[in-house]
Order: sequence, then C-alpha cells, then structure tokens
Amino acid sequence: MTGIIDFIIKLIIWPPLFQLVLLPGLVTALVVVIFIIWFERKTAARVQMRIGPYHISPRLGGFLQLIADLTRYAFQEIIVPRTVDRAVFIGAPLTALVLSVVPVVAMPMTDIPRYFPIPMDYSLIISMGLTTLSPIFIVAAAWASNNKFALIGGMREAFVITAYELIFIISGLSAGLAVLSYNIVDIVEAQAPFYKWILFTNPIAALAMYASILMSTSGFPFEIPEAENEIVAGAFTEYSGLMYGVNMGSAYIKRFVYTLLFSLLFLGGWAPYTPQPGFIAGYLIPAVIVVVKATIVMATISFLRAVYGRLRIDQALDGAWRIFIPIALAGLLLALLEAYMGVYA
Amino acid sequence: MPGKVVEKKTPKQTLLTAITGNVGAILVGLKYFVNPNRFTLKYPYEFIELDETYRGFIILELKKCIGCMSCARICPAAAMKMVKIQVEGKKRPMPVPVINYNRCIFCGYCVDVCPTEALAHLPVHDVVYTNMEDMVLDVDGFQKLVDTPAKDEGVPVKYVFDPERGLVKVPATRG
Amino acid sequence: MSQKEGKAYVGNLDVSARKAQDLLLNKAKLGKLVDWATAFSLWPVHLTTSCCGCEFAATWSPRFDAERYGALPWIASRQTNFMIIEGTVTKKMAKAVKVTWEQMPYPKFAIAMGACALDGGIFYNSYNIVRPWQIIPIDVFIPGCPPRPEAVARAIIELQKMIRTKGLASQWIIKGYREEALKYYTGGEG
Amino acid sequence: MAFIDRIKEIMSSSGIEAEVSEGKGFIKVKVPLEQWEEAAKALASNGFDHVKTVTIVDYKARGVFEVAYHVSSFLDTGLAKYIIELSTEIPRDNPVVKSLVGIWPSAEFLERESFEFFGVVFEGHPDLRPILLLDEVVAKHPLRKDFVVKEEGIFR
Amino acid sequence: MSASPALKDEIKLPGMDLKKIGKDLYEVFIGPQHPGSGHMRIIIRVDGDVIVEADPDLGYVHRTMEKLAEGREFIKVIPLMERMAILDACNITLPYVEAVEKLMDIEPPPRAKYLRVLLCEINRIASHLYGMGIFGVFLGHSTMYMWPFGDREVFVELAEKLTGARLTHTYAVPGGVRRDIPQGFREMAEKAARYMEKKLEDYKRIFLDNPAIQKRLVDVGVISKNLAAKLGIVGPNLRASGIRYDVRIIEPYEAYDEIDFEVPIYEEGDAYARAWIRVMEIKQSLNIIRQVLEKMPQGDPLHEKFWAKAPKLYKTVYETTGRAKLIPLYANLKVPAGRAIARAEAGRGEVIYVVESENKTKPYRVRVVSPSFRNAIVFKYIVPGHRIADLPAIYGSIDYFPPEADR
Repeated sequence: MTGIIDFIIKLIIWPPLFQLVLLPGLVTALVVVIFIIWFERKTAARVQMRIGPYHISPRLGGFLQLIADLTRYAFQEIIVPRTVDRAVFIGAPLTALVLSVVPVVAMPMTDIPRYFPIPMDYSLIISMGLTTLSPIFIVAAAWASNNKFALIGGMREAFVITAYELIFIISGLSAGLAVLSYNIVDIVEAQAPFYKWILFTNPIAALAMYASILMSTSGFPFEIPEAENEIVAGAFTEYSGLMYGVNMGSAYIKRFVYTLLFSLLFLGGWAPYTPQPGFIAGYLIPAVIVVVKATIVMATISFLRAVYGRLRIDQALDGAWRIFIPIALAGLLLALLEAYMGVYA
Repeated sequence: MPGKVVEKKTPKQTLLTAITGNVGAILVGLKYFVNPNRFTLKYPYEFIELDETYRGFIILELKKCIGCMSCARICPAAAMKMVKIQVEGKKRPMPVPVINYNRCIFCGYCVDVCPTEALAHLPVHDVVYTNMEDMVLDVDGFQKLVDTPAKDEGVPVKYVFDPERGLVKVPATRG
Repeated sequence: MSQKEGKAYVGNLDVSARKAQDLLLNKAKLGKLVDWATAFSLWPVHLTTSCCGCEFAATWSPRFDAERYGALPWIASRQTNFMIIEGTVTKKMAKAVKVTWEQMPYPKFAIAMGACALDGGIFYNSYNIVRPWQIIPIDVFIPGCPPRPEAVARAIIELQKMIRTKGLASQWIIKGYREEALKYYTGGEG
Repeated sequence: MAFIDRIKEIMSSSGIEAEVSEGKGFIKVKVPLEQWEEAAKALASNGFDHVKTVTIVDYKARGVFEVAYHVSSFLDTGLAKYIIELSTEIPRDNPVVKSLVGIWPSAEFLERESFEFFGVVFEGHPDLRPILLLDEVVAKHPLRKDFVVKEEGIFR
Repeated sequence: MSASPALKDEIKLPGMDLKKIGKDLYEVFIGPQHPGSGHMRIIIRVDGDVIVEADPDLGYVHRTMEKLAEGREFIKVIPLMERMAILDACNITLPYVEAVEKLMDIEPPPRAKYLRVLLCEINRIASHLYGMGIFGVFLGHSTMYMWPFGDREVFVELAEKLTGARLTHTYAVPGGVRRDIPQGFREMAEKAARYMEKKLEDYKRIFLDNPAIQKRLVDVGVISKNLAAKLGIVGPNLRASGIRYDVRIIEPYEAYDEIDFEVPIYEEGDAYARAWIRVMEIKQSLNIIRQVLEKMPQGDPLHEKFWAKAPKLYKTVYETTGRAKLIPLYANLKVPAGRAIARAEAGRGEVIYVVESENKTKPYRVRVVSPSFRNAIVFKYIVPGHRIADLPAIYGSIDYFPPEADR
C-alpha cells in the first residue's frame, strides 16, 4: 500500500509531469488565469468609474465570479452545428489547449539539474518552438466552424501570428545571444544581480517581445483575430458552452506561458532568490517567483485594455513588419554587441 | 444675437504626437486607476430616493375623482381606462380610471390633466413582475401605494452634483 | 464524414453528454452549484431590439453597473444564456429574436423590458409589432417606458432569486426544457 | 425682391406653369405632372441641392396622392433658410411618378420608403425595393388611408 | 453549404434569399444580432477583406409612427414621436410642437422658449455622449464606452430634475412646456458644466489624442463637401464635412436667436473630424445652458390661451411644485386646417416634420424625416472601399441610431 502511495507521490513530483500539470503547468495556469481575468475586470472597472464583479462574493470583491462563469460554461449545452466539420470542430480547441501549455516542459524553473523537466542545452529554442504550435489549431477550428466570421477570424489569426511570432522569436533569441547560451538556466543565472536583468541591458528586445505578447495572444482590445465588434469572436463564433471555455482558457494560458518565458528571459527568472537543495527551497519557491513575475506582466497587459482601442488588421501587420521587426532586429544587434563586449561573460 | 460658424481643424499626427499621445493616454488611465471616480449605486443595498416630482407609478385618490374621463382621453397608450363603479354619495355608477401597467408609458399626462389632482405620481420605478396579469390593476389596486422593493434591503441615497466628480452619492433619509 | 449522431471519430457525443449530465446532476447533486453559477453568470446577448436599449446600456454604465451581478453583455449568441428584450419587437426583428434565441444554448432565460415588450405600450395597435412573449418564454417583466436602470437590475436580481430557489438551471439541464416557461409560449410567428 | 418672386421667376423662365404660394414654414410650388422633371431640374440648377423629405399625402376623397419633395440647399447659405415644396398630384389608381434620384441622389431612400408605404412607383429609380418593411406588410401599403388601424375606446 | 431538406423550413430574413454576386465576393451580414451594428443590418459584399458593396437593411425598429399618428389626437403624437430617439427626446419632438403651434397660430411665452432650449441642449449633450460611448465600444475602447455613459448620467439626472423622467421627457407641448425649473437648478447645471468641461480634457487624452485611435479614424470614411450635400446628410456629420448648416443659425427657432454660441465646422470630413465635432458641440452646449439660465425671463410656462382660463388649483400646483398642469382641452385639441413644416437641429441633425390638419382633433398626416434616416444613405456610398474593420468605425462615427431612422 505504502508502495503505491510512494509511487504516486514520486510520479506527481516527477519534474516533467509536475511542471506540465501542477506548477507552472495547467493547474497554476488556471489559477493565474482566474485571477487575471478577475483582475482585468476589476482594473477596467476601476478606471471606468465603476465596481465590476461584486455580488457573487462581496467580501472577496467578486473573486468567485470566474468560478461561476466557468461552472456555468461547463454545464451549458454544447451546440455542434450541423454544418461544421465535427471532428476538427471538437478536436482543434482541445489540441490547442494542450499545446498551449506544452512549452512549459522545456522551461526549467530552477537551476538544480535534479528538478529540470527535460535537461537540455537548447531549452530556449525548444520552448519558443513549441509556442508556435497552438495557433495552427485555432485556424483549424475557425476553418471547421464553416462560418464567415470564423473564417475571417482564422485568416486574421494566421496573419497576426506569422508576423508577431517572428518578433517573439527574434527578441527571444537576442536574450540568448547576449548570454551566448540558448539554455534558459544560463540566461537566468547570468541575470542574477538586479541590474543585469536583460530588461535593463536590452530594453529594445524586451519592448519588442512585450508587444508581440500583446498582439499574438489576443488580449482585449488587441484581439484582432476575434474582434467582437467586427467579426463576433472570430474563430470562436460557433463555439458554445465548455468548448468556448476551452478556447478562452487556451488563449489566456498561452499568454501565461508567453509571459513565463518573458519573465525568465528578461526579468531574471527566479533572480533575487538562489535555489537551495530540497524540493521546496530548490523547486517550489523559484517556480512561484517566476509565476508571480509572469502574473505581474500579465496584469500590466490587462491594464492596457482600459487605455487602448483595437487596431485594424492591416495596421497591426504594418506595425509588425515596419516597426517591431526592425526594433526586434535592433535588439538582436544590441545583444550581439553586448555579447561581443562581454557584458554577461 | 444668433450663433456663428467657427472653423476648426483636427490635430495633425506626427512622431511627437504619437509618443505624447501614448504616454498621455496611459497616464490618464493610471490617474483613474490610482484615484478612481467611482459613483456606482450598489443597487439592492442602496437605492436612489427619487424626487417627489419624479414621474413614477401612479396612484388614484378616489375621493377626489369626479369622473371627468380626461385622463383616459389623454392617455397616449390607452393604458388608462374607465370603469363604472358605485361610489358612496352618488346615485348612479361613476366612471373611475383604472390602469394597465403593461401599457403605461409614464408620460404623466393623466396626472397633469386631472383637474382635481386625484391622480398623483409615486417616486417609485423599480418594480418588476413575473406575471403580466398582476400589472392590470383594478380600482382597489390603483389606490394602493406601490413601494420600491429595494426598501427592505437597502438604504436610501441621493445623488448631488459636484464640479469635481460629476455626481456624488450622499445618504438620504426617506420621508 | 458521416453526419449521423456524431459517429465520426469522437464517439457519440450527445449520448455521453446526457449520461454525464445525469450522473453529475442527479446522482452527485451538483444542481445547487449549477444554479448558483448560472444565477451569477447571466450573460445577456447583444441584441438590441429597440429604444429601451438606451436604458439597457445605462444599466451597464458606471452609475448602475450591472456587471456587479455577474452579468456581462456578450457578443455572440452561442456563448450567452440570457436575453433582454429591450422594448418593441417589430415583425422584422421578431425573426432575428427567434433565431438568436434558438442559437443560445440552454439553460437560458429572458426578460421583457419596457411597456412595448409587454403589451405594445404606446404602439399597442401598430401593424408591425409582435408581443415578445408570443415568440419566446419570458421570465420577468419590467413595466416602464423605458424602465429605470434600477428596474432592470431588480429584474436581474429577481431572476437570480428564481433560479436559485426554483432550481431553474439544473431543471432545464436535466429535462432539456422548462415547463413553467412554456406558460406564455403560444407559438406565435417567426 | 421677395424670395417667393424669385421662385416664380425661376419657374416661369423654365416655362413651367407652377402655382407658387407661401405656406407655413415653406414655399409651395405646385406643378403639373407632365412638367415634374423639368421643374425639379430648374430648382436643382438654381442651387437647391438636396431633398429633405419625400412626402406623400393620400387624399382619398379626391382620389389623388399628393407627392411633395421638400428641397433646400446646403452649399448656398442664402437659400438654406427656405424650404421649397415641389409638389404634384397623381391619381390613386395609377400611382406612377418620375423618380428624381437622378437629380437629387439624396432622395434615394426617401423614395424607396414612399414606394413601400403607398405603392407609388417611382419611374427610373435605380433600386426600387422595400427598405423598412417585410414583404407581407408592404403588400398592405400601410400609410394609405384605406388601411385603418384600430383605436381603443376609453372604457375597459 | 448545401441546402439539406431539413434546413428548408428555417426562418428566412430579408436579404437571405439567394442573390447573384460576383465570383470572388462573398456576403457578410452585419447585424441585427451583431455587436458591430445596432438594431439594423448592413449586408456587405467582400473581396478578401475589402468591402465592395454595402446595402443597408433598415426597418428592424420600424414602429409605424406615421400611421399611428393619424389615429391619435394631436397631444398624443408627442410621446409617440418621442420614442424614435428617447435619448434626444426634446429635440426630436420640438418641430412637431412648433408645427402644431404654427397651425394654431400661437407662440409660446418667452420663458417656455428658454426652457425648451435648456432641455434641448441637455439632450444634445446626452445624445452626443451616447454617440461617443457607442463609438468607443465599436473601436474596442471599453473605457470610452464607460466614461461617456457615466457622464451622460450627469445630464440625464439634470433632465430628470427638470422634467421628472430620465429619458422620455414629453416636455414641450403646444403652447409651452410642462414644468418649470426646480429650485437650485442653476447651481446644479453650473456644477455639471464645470465637471464636463474638465472631463472632456480626459476624453481627448485617452481617446482623441490616442495614436491607436487616430490611426483607426484619420482618413477613414471621408465624405467630401460636395458628396455630403449630394447625399443630403445632416447634423454633425454634415458640419464635419465643411458645410455651414445648422438649423439653429440658419433659421433660429425658440430662443436661439438671443443666445451667443458657436457652431464648429471641420473641413476634413473623416471619422476623426466627426469625433472631434461632437466634443466641440458639447462644449458649446454647456455654454448655451449657462446663457439660458442667465437670461431666462420670468413669465408663464404655457400660452395664455391655455393658462389664463385654468382653474385656481392649477396655479397653486404650479407655484408649489413647478408642474404646469394641462387643462382638459388638451385631450381634444382642435387644430385649424392647413399644412405646416418645422425643423430643428436635433443631436444627430436636422429633423423635419410636415403636419397636415383638416380642422379635426387628429392630424390628417404627420410626416417626419429623422436625421438618422437621412444619414443611412452614407453606408451605401461611403463604406465600399474600406476594410471590414472600418465598418464599425464608420458606423460609430456617423452616430446612427436605428429607432430614429426607422420611426
């Protein structure tokens, strides 16, 4: 009996699984997403002279709102219209959800090799590569919906993702270039002193990456692919009930994963803290620090919804190709210069 | 002296305005984030005490009614109808107004046209029903005081004007 | 791919969904949770039928802020569960109302707002209007022309109470329809 | 020169037999149906550049529809304060009138509206479809006087 | 999408019948259940992302006001017509009242004129703020939805204090107005005006000067001066195209000839100019409200024909509560035969009424052309050539209000 419990515990804290499912994987992502959506609604409400979700739990300021929304979605009828491609319609959002969380298996949350999910030297490239997978399935979902608005949304998603993933990757690589390593552990360790965060040494790349997170993860009002007043939720027009919840969830989880990477690359990861031996001191605490940093970045993104309006698709693409790609390339150059001068040597 | 035409121009966009515009927008957002100008009415816990002049639900004072039918004739929505009932002190049945809130548009014509002020507005306007038949009142129902359901749950407040914050909520005492 | 009852690659979705519902709601007694969640997550669909939409918008504006009740006006009908008929429904709009209502997944609820949506209001003898209770089941009626935002908020609170005390949402999920809402449903046009 | 005389002059110089008179808030120019288009052209060439309303009044007793275009000017501020009612009468049983969309494009939707409410056919309109109503309601031509809506009495 | 037998019986909306369109085009229905349109539909045909044809499909809120007016007494037509733009209630019914007054050959007392102007300007501000709020949400700017709607409440509250109703004031009646200003109204209005002036600066910074918004609006939906005159559009949209037309200065009605105000004109004619002009007009309206309250003369609220004969009770009620009660004659007001036309500058533009009476208690014909109906033609001519994403921007900038257009 104890053998089984031991086995289960071992399985749970087996780094790849632990990271994918618990921290900073699916479960943490859900908690953060629930917090962030609540925060987003409350922030917007605060700027907009009102209160926001409240009555569901007056003492917590309406924090349970998202739980209610999720539960309601979970038990609502799931409508699968007759005109859709059924298999893709159902399969694509689920695949997108799984793939959106997959990149975390390549992100080490500590510098103790025992707790690496997958020990490797190219974790930056692998994790960034994995982030590019899920958008394909959103386009597939849009196509399967057989709806004009969804089709337009899918096309926009494809355009935006192509443009901004490029920026994301260029600026991510420039972080690695400065340190002359594509191993996230090396990048984080190089940023150990506060003033050496790449955010400060290479703000250009950080800005480009921030912008690409903003645009490619479709946060309101930068959700050009699902612009509500233009194309009615775009790719997700036909989705209802839990399926829509999955779609919404995967969009936010994707943003969470992106911001995790952002905080690892630019905000020094677990920086002020040095992991100590032991599961809690060596793994949990640094991981929580990274998650908290990512949450803060997400919160700033949420704040921007109160200030900005939506861009037009051609303007967004124009901004990508004409402004942000040059900025990202400039960041790459700067990183090259830093590497040459040996800032992180 | 009448008004005059003034020509104006929209501002030009330059790189400078692009930068200052972004910064300004974010700063205004932050200003409201730090110092929010919330004036939300927490509705069931608070409710607005409406003015006496507010055109809300209507009440009939049967004693004053002289059965002139002006109210029913002026009602634009045909919500107010006359019924003939036997009233104390009159020999023949007298026409008396009754109201159908399914139709009433709260224009207040009936109250304004009533030569004896037998009809009056109540400062109440947040009553809802789950059954449409409950909204068709007879003479007895028309004389009953409709009261706001929020009274049991919340406290009355009033909004006053303020040059800094627009409207400001202040507590009010009912009565 | 065959269009028959979900025989494709994912198993019979409808049957398994129904089974799961039975298991969760009847046996695991999740009904109360569902009612609670639905009551605080009434998302009205963006369908402005008429001029009461002004007060509908004012209800969600900062002064009255109906988002406090968990109600968030939402864009696409597929993701909502709540409809506010805002005033007059013309014959042309009635068809859109009906289509939208059918696009919404159950459990779903409706409120009729304003005199026009009740008995025609000032347009009681117009040749181009439809009483909305003839085409969809209505839960709460709000008199007024237009009703004050507080009245709309009151209707939402009333509906929340109804959902939680009568278990409307869980009943709807178990049965697939609602008996008490059929009271007003007379077929109608559209 | 009073403005009304100027209108009379415009009409007579184009050879149109128009009855020009002053109304409450407008100047009425009544022309025979045959000279309908010429009258419109005469007004348009004198600076009246848009149509404010297309009003049709059903005189059932006389068996005619009165078609009235209220025109005025935006670009010429001097004319802007006057409203000219260009009107003609058409028989109720054959309600056909020349469309003036070619002269005043702003009449497009107004003519479509009049078409569906009265069944008046505007000859030469590029896109004469109902605009506000469903087809089954259009068939009744609801604004004609023989379509009656019921009013309720004051007793319940 | 092949038409399977089961789909045959489904509901068909106008425009859903098969139509031949170009080979590479496809049709997208914007509305009526669409967050980017109000209660109307614009059928657009799209080539890729670019609109090549737009066909506005109105009438979703057509409530047959013109027909119903023929069956109702003159006084009952006011609340009926008011329903076409309840957020602009005084402006939209004023020309009707004026037309009836012209037919009856009476003129309201000077105080009533000023009171009408007062409510008209309060309504204009509320209406412009409503338009700006809708504009904001169409551009995905949620704060720009919430702020104007919140600040609109200030003016709705002001109107409520004056008339006793939030939106449907039914204020002007033939011969005068129904209420006098309550006590302390002037201070309230002054505070509201000071607040609004300050707030407009914040609007500018978060919305009008925001580069993301400028990008969306500048050179979008351009209506040139000549095109504007040709299409016969009205209101702020017309003045944003550089045409000097405002009924308040062309044909000053009520007390507008005694008030000093400016009418802003923009030459650009694009959506950005249309956004600016609303802000500028709100400023001017605040100015007018101040002047009206300053210059308001003393006097009766109703014409002496209705007021001199009124019983004593009526005057006590007026003195204590400010309510000008209506004498029962109003229920059966007989209006001399004739035709009258009156126009006014409502929030969205010129509204014009043609009232024909034949010496009965009911009008023979009431013809109303509302500003939104005259603006609706813009969608057909301006939208083609823009992208789908521009449609909400143009729609919002036109400030189109379907119930007003459909009547």
